[in-house]
Amino acid sequence: MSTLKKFKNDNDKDRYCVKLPVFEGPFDLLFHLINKEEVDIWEIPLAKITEEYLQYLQSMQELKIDLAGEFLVMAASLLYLKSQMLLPQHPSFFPGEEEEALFFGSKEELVRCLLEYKRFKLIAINLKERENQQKRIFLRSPGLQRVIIVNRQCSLYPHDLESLKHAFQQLKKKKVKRTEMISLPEEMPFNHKIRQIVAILRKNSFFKYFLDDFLNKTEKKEIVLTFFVLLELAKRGRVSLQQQNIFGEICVLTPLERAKKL
Amino acid sequence: MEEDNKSGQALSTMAILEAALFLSHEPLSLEKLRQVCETTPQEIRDSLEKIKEELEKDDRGLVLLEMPQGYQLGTKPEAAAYVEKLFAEEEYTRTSLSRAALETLAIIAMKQPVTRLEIENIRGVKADGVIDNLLKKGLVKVTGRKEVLGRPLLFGITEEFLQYFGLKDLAELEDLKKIWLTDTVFPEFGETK
Amino acid sequence: MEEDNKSGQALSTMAILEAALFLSHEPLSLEKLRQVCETTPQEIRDSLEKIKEELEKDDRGLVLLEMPQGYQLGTKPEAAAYVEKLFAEEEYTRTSLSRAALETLAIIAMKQPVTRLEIENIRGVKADGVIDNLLKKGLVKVTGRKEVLGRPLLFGITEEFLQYFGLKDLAELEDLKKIWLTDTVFPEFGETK
Repeated sequence: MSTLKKFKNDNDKDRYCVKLPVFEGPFDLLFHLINKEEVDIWEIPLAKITEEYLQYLQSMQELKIDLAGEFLVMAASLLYLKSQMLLPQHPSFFPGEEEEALFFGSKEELVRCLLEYKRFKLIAINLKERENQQKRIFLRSPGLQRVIIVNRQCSLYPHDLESLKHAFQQLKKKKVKRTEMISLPEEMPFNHKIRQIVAILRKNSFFKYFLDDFLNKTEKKEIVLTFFVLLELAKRGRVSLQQQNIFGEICVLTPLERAKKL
Repeated sequence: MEEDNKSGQALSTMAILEAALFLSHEPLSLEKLRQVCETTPQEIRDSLEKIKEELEKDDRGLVLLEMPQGYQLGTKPEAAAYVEKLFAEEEYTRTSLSRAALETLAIIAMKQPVTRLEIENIRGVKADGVIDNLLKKGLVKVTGRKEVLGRPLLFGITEEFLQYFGLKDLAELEDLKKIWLTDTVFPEFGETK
Repeated sequence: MEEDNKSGQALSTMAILEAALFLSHEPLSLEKLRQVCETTPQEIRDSLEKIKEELEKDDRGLVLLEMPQGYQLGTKPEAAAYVEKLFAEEEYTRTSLSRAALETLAIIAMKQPVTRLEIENIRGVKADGVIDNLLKKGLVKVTGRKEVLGRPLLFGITEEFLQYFGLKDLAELEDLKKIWLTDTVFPEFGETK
């Protein structure tokens, strides 16, 4: 599939690659040629292989494929070996310098290089197989959902559902009572209420109350009255009202020294 | 897709389902699972049932969750205290919803679609902050505008709302609504702090 | 940590391990698993072994991967063709390494630490481009410099190399070296393109 896609939008070079075997360098090509001969690596018919190698290079050039310099170095190396074998009595006309530019200086060296290359190729094949296998194993990707999964599984949510149910119930109550009009008596027993609350504040040694402590009454009038009294006390500086955060609890604080004075 | 890929021995539907549910970070619908497994909805359902049974065993640490959008694997609630250690504090410590948020949610769930003003009228306090927060949390969404003066936004609950409260579907939410109708004595609302 | 959290019936180590491995998207070390499960390394190892066995059953779709950094769950290779459908094509199409890259990696893995020139001498071609690419992919790293003329860089493989090829540890890599010693007929290298 991927080959097809490539074929469509790539240039000539890649199209030729589809037709011709691709070689990963001169050793790769050489190996391919030796393999075709089905001979033991030690018995390479050097003359024949060299000829085939050169033929291949030629066909590549005809197809106007840029050849990496290494392929030419290999050609030179092979030709050098061939010449050496034709003139065995002259091991080297240009000892040293010439050989350094080549891949190998003797047939033994060539075989050694090929064997070493072959081993790495085998390991590369093994790695390829492993890669194929690994690619078919899918792992979980890091996902944002992860945290939610954990949380949802925590024992927290039934609690939340309970809370929601309570919220329903509470709202139901609120809903019914909300629109009710409360009429207060013209004469509010204000002073009586103040004394009552001051008495509570005095009696206890606490200096912090919650508004709910006072408003925890059944009668609506009572609640309104208490609320007004607390506001009055706050105005007079007898208590201070504090709310830490929006919708938070409202605290009724009595400064210690003032509490005594009351 | 690629038929040639399916080499090797065939896996059972149960195995494929496990693999698919394992990989997915979101619920998979029956239809999606059917596409993945290339089998009948009936076999999917049967296999899911078997998986569910298998997961009940003591040696398994997962549960199969049935959610409005489909099926998803999660860890057993009993494992929470252990697996929490895998995550950095701030990642898993979840703040419970505030009382204000719960009340607002309750109103939206019961009366959806509902405007901000309607919520405020019931709760008797401003609701903008709370609603913003719920929108951010994804528990609530804008469903449209009410065709009255000012065209106020209408709010409704999301699928995540159901998921968050462990509700399987809207039918389960309807059950909750019955609380609205029952006339039980109002129990003191537990402090969330 | 928080003792009070661990309410409910106790889960088996196997179950906790499954939950932990399910949640993690990276390998978990034995030490990490020990912390999570609050038990001995031996029991962790035994339980992991049992999980591995269980996963071999036909009705299971997962595998337990042993990686240099620890343990991780993955889907069975046979499930690949099915679960692929869960992802958009571009998401799962992982490009394979080129033959050049594989050959270079083979040399680096076998002969590390090794210089670029040594690699080039074996393959008979320039290696800079390939090595750069492997460095970028994190499969190869610079391990130092060879104390010869020019002080060339030395290259070695990374933990990601082991993970990429599904090798548990360096010992498994050593097993690969045995290919050096066998003298099988050279098999034709399959076309990668």
